[in-house]
Amino acid sequence: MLGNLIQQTVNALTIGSIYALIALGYTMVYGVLRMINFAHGEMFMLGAYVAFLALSLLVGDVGMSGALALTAAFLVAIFLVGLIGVGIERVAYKPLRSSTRLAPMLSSLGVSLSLVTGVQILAGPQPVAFPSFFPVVRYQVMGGTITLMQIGILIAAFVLMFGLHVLVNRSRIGIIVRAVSESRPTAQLLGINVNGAISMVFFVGPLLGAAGGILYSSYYGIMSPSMGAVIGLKAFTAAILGGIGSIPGAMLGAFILAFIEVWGTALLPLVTNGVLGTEYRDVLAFAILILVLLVRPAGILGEAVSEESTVYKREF
Amino acid sequence: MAAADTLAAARPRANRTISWLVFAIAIALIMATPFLPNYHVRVLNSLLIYILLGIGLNIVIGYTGLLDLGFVAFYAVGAYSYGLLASPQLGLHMPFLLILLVAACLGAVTGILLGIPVLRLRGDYLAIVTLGFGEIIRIIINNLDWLTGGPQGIARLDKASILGIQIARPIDFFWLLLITVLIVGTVVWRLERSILGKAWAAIREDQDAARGIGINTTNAKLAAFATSATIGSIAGAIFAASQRFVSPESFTLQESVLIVLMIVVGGIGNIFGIVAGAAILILLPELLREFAEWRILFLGLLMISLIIARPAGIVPRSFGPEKLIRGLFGK
Amino acid sequence: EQITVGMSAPLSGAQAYFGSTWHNGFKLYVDRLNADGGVNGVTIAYDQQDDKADPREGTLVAQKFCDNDKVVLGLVNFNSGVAQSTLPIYEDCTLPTMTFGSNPSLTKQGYKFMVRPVANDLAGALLPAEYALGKLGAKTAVIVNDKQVFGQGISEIFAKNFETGGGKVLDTIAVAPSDVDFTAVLAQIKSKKPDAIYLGAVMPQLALFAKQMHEQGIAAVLMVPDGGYTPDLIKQAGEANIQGTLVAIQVPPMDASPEIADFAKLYKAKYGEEAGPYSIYGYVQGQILEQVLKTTKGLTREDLNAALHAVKAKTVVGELEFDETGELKVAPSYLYKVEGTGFHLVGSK
Amino acid sequence: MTLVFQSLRKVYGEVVAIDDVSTDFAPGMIHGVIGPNGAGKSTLINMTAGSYTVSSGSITLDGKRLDKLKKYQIANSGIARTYQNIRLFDQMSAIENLEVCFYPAEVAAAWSEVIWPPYANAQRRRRREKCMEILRFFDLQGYADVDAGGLPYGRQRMLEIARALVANPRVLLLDEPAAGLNHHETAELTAKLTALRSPDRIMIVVEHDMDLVMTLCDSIIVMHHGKLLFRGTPSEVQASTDVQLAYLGTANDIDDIRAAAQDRRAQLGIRTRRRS
Amino acid sequence: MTSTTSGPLLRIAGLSSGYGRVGVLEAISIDVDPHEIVVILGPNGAGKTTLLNSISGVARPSAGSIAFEGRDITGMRPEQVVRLGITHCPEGRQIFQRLTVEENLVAAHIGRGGKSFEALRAEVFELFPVLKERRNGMASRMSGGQQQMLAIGRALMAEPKLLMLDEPSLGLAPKIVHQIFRIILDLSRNGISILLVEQNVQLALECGDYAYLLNTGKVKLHGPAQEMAAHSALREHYLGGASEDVLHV
Ligand SMILES: Nc1ncnc2c1ncn2[C@@H]1O[C@H](COP(=O)(O)OP(=O)(O)OP(=O)(O)O)[C@@H](O)[C@H]1O
Ligand SMILES: Nc1ncnc2c1ncn2[C@@H]1O[C@H](COP(=O)(O)OP(=O)(O)OP(=O)(O)O)[C@@H](O)[C@H]1O
Ligand SMILES: CC(C)C[C@H](N)C(=O)O
Ligand SMILES: [Mg+2]
Ligand SMILES: [Mg+2]
Repeated sequence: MLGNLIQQTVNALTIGSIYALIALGYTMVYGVLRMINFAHGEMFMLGAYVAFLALSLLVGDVGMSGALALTAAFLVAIFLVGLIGVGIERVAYKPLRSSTRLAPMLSSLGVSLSLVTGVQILAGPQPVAFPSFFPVVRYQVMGGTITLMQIGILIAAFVLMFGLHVLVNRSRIGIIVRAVSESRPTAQLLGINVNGAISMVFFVGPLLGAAGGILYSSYYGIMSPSMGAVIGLKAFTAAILGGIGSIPGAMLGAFILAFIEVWGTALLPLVTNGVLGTEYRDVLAFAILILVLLVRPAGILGEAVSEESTVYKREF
Repeated sequence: MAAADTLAAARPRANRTISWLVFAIAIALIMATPFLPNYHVRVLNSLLIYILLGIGLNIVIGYTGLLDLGFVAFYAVGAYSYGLLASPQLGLHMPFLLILLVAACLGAVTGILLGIPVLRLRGDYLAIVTLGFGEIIRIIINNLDWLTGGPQGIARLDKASILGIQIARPIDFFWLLLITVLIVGTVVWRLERSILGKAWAAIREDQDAARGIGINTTNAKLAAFATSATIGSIAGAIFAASQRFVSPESFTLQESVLIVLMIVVGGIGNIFGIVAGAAILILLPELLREFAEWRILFLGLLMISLIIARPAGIVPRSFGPEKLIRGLFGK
Repeated sequence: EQITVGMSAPLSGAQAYFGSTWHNGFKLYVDRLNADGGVNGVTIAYDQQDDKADPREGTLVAQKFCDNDKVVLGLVNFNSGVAQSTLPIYEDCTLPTMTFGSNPSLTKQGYKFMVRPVANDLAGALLPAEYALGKLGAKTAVIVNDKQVFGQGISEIFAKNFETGGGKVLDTIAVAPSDVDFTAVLAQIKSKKPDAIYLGAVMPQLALFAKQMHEQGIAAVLMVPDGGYTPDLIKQAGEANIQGTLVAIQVPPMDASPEIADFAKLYKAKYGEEAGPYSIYGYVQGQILEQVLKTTKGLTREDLNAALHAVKAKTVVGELEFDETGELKVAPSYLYKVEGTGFHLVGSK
Repeated sequence: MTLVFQSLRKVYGEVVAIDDVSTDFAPGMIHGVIGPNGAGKSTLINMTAGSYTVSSGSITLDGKRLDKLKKYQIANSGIARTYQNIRLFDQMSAIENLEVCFYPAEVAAAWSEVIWPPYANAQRRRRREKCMEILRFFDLQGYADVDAGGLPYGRQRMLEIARALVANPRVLLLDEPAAGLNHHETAELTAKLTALRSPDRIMIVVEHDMDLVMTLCDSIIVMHHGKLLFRGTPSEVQASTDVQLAYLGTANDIDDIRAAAQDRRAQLGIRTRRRS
Repeated sequence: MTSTTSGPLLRIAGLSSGYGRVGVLEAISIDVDPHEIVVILGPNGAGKTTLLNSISGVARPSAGSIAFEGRDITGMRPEQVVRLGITHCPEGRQIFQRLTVEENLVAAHIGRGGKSFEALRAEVFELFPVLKERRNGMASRMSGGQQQMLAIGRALMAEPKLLMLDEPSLGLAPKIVHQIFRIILDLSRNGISILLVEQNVQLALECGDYAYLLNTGKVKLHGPAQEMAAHSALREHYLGGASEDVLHV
């Protein structure tokens, strides 16, 4: 039983780490542009595809091998996807900065659709086996099995998240990004390079998403053009749950969601005596989300802004 | 000053031309429909259903300014009302009109049930919760096998008939849908111009200030949700009657998003915008059917370009039914 | 003279691979027929449409075929869910179809204009149940399904067969079709210690499940339906994780007979890749059509429908004929076991 | 009929914005509220209008508790307000901004408007007529069909006051109505507000423009650090040294600045330039 | 303090400008000399803010030129303008509410003139001690006057040669208004030229050296501040409805 408990906890932490990486990208973009970026899940997908491509080139054409090739492919992929993110922002969102909030959101939907179909056309619609980025090593911890890969994912995710936290809260760049997120016109007046800051966000967000995508694909062993959709939705949910715009919130939301999913699967049939099976897991997740938002309408760590101090005009 | 005068004089004339053009095309299309092959009629029917859904959702998004990503839940409620009440599933074979009424009521009730908990939420939080609500409804339908048939859905639904007239062929549904769209469209348009519609607009612009002038925003928003849900539900019942098969696959999140997209691409807050948006997003892929995956890529790119070219939608907010009527008959 | 066959299947999206390779098999045969001058001078054109595995799209395609007088036969709908909503339309316009959806209920609704040239899920779920009970001596099983038309349908039939044969179903668990992580479900299954697990789902879930099942150290034998009959299953799950998994499908091994081997070669030559899981049935449907054209009175939809129901076609999977509901009288079905990097036949019917 | 604050407190975290304020406002008068920035003036308005909750104490109108009501209920009890930062319905025309205020009274008949066009038309005409009258009072009739968001700033301020008047409120709360207005507009505003004085209306004006406050108000309360520092007539307020110290500053201030300015000119050796 | 040329620090000649297709300013000419405090007066909607926006690159000029230290800056992007030494302290404070006081200062420090952040911060803190007290508090928690001080302090972090203040006394208590004006004088003493938009005419003219009166996008009147204060035409113009030609005092 203890083994099972440990096992489930480790599983939840692994899934949670991946959700968190993607949720962070969501939250960053949201924080700066107040935009729900539907194409963010596709950055996750691109991460896997680009890494796959890079890996086959490095191993096949350059003749690199082993850990070196894997590391190189990982870095190349997240960097490239970061650049793609910047490019997408320039083309599809920048022209819409001064229009309603719905416009960039739906433009991102178009981007998402185009990217998924584009990859489907180029690489085929069916899922493809993805190489493992970690050697298969298992550790037995008090009856639970932990793989090296899980440990790797956890470490990678935490390192990236910590880096982001420092970047946003401690560095001047972070302060500037937050300033831009609050008021673009004022930031501009103060000599802040607003486009630079936004590009920065659209570099880091997709980069994190891509890292999540590579870790994910390597954990589950497959990638597919449509893999961004579901996970993107989950990350979005996590970001909202934690309080969108808040970086610790995104992480917290991601881990909570992962734990709900894992424990929900295990406990729902037990608790309801089989009336509600695992198939109701997502119902449980959404129900908890709704309950949390009813108590804290701005998410767990989101700052509840009082009515008159922040003027909410036209939310959409 | 002089330039402004000519402009002002030119505008009604331009308006008149456009109005008559729009009117003529619509009439021509309607007159031609009985002579079109069934496939085309079916495509038009599909278009009309989406227009109906768009009109419904637009109340919440366009008029009241609340982003609802779970609209498809009401569509499902309507469709399953027909599925359950007019099929061998429960052995009930109720008449179509009665079911329509039941569906409308159920829709309103679901709308209010959704509305009550979520009305405190703002913006994106509302969006995710409505999205979650849509998913919850779909998952429940998918899992209540004993009632809804689960993923297998409900097949062999009755053919619909109204007062003894059977509604079975695509063209029958065309007329039914056309009439429904006209009635619902008119009601919604008049509703928008009523004091309630004004309150919705005020909530959209600044809900705190709206409360400050004495608007019970909870009730006004509930009214919006309920009306919108009723329309979605009616669309669902007609959809089920025409498809004669319902299954959870028809009520996915993508469907909700498609309707939002239609509204925004066409021109938010404007009934004619919905028609334009539906035409582009429903007809175009059908016309490009031969191109398989390329058509979806094309659609994605088109979406981006359209939104960038016209962020406020294809049809300007100002060109509404009023403008059309004035252009046709007025001053 | 020329007739047109309307073909409808998912050609875009996640299931496109199944749809297009199935159609390719048909096109392969028909193109060869046409090259030989057709059947009794009748050549065959085809109108291939994408239904996106979506019922709504399916009905529009169906209507399109119905409206087109040249279309006199339909080779339609890979997915039972889509077929469910298109069949009434085909029935209304008297367009005979060879339906590919495998859900048993399709033939039980009294449609007069459809046949199903492939074994339904009743057959598909029988072999594995018999094999598990008989050959493997399994006494208990856990059923997992993805709550989709196909997955749920076939796993329910398996469960019935397994229990009729004396086995005990310990639990039935549903997962979401979008799930990729089964660790929580597997932990639950592990505690029940079943002899066998039946997974009614499609790729890539089959591979993911197998992989994670192995990683969690569950020893039960895994049985999956036809969607798993693809090299991707082994590749994506990882060779070590999938050994011994049983896959049931209507398709014979590609080396079962010289004709089948021939087909596989022709396919590869034409499309530059190995035949897809259902390509051979496309080919078989071509052979059925040839026989229909040989025996039909005329080229109207009614004539072809009559001929189709009366057909006795010699095909690469054996001689096929239909009963009055449109179901195959003898439906071939096969059971494979994953060994090494390939599938080895362990049973057939 | 009076508006009464009883031991009112408002706390944000550790910040005590309003600290035990008790006072009352009589009808037929214009009450000024002044005080340094952050003294709690807007907080008072916001609590009275229900925008902020009350931490403790009570607000009553004619003995009826307001602070337990919802914001819209407070509005419907006859309290109308304007905001320190203008909050109009930007994409609605000026007249629609006023028409929508009929909602509480007429929403019950909304469906009749939908179903019976003649009724709807009559209703609309009547509403428009009433609103036009108010617009005319504020010289805004020319802007009736212009989107509120597109009006010049000064007009927006006026429109916001006009909107507050539609429901013929018993209590009118104005938060810095003259902020950003020039002298001319301020004078205009003063005249309008004087005309709005009525025997059973309580008007409360928060304002930093002393000319306006002193000419307009009958009674003034001075807030300081969340407390009520002083209450009296304009001349009493001006005479109070406490108020001068905390808020107004003294006449010396101006002299100081004048001296500092001269100092600076001398220091920098600035010559008066003349150019065409 | 480096004023190299002997000409004006800022020279605006024949500037027309506006937003999108909306024209606001028409052929405006304005000069600011080194060390000067130049006051811009005018009724609401006159175009005062638009003038500052045009200088700082937010509004796009359609004709005319803006030169700073003899260098043409017409149509430059805001961040470039700031880097040249013009800082715009916008109307309505516009501080970053969700940043702390100190972070507000960090965001505005662009390292233009070479002083370290610490040095600049110390200068600002000296000018506004209350900011030092509240340095780690959220900016949104401060009162209006304190926020105004932060806004000015923040603008100083860019080490401007020319500081443009848009209605710094808006919404401030009279006492604080006086304080702000004293600070403006101090800044000027320290060598910063100032372009001041104000509604508080009396105080502005008291402190200023030269003044321009704008109405409906045009310069209606200009002259030395002291003389403007005495000018009867000022009142007349201020109230609107004056003749078309430009008056010189
Ligand atoms: N939402 C809030 N959260 C925390 N503190 C707040 C909030 N709103 C106001 N305060 C604090 O409450 C006090 C009173 O603020 P209030 O806005 O009432 O002042 P005011 O008198 O209207 O000032 P001003 O003349 O500058 O408008 C101030 O110290 C302010 O910082
Ligand atoms: N962003 C904008 N887009 C279009 N027009 C604008 C914009 N900002 C201001 N205007 C218009 O430009 C004109 C001048 O406005 P501006 O803000 O420059 O005036 P101002 O003199 O600063 O007035 P105030 O004293 O109210 O601050 C006004 O008619 C205004 O409506
Ligand atoms: C194998 C499955 C993907 C499809 C199956 N033939 C069905 O009937 O739906
Ligand atoms: Mg205030
Ligand atoms: Mg201004």
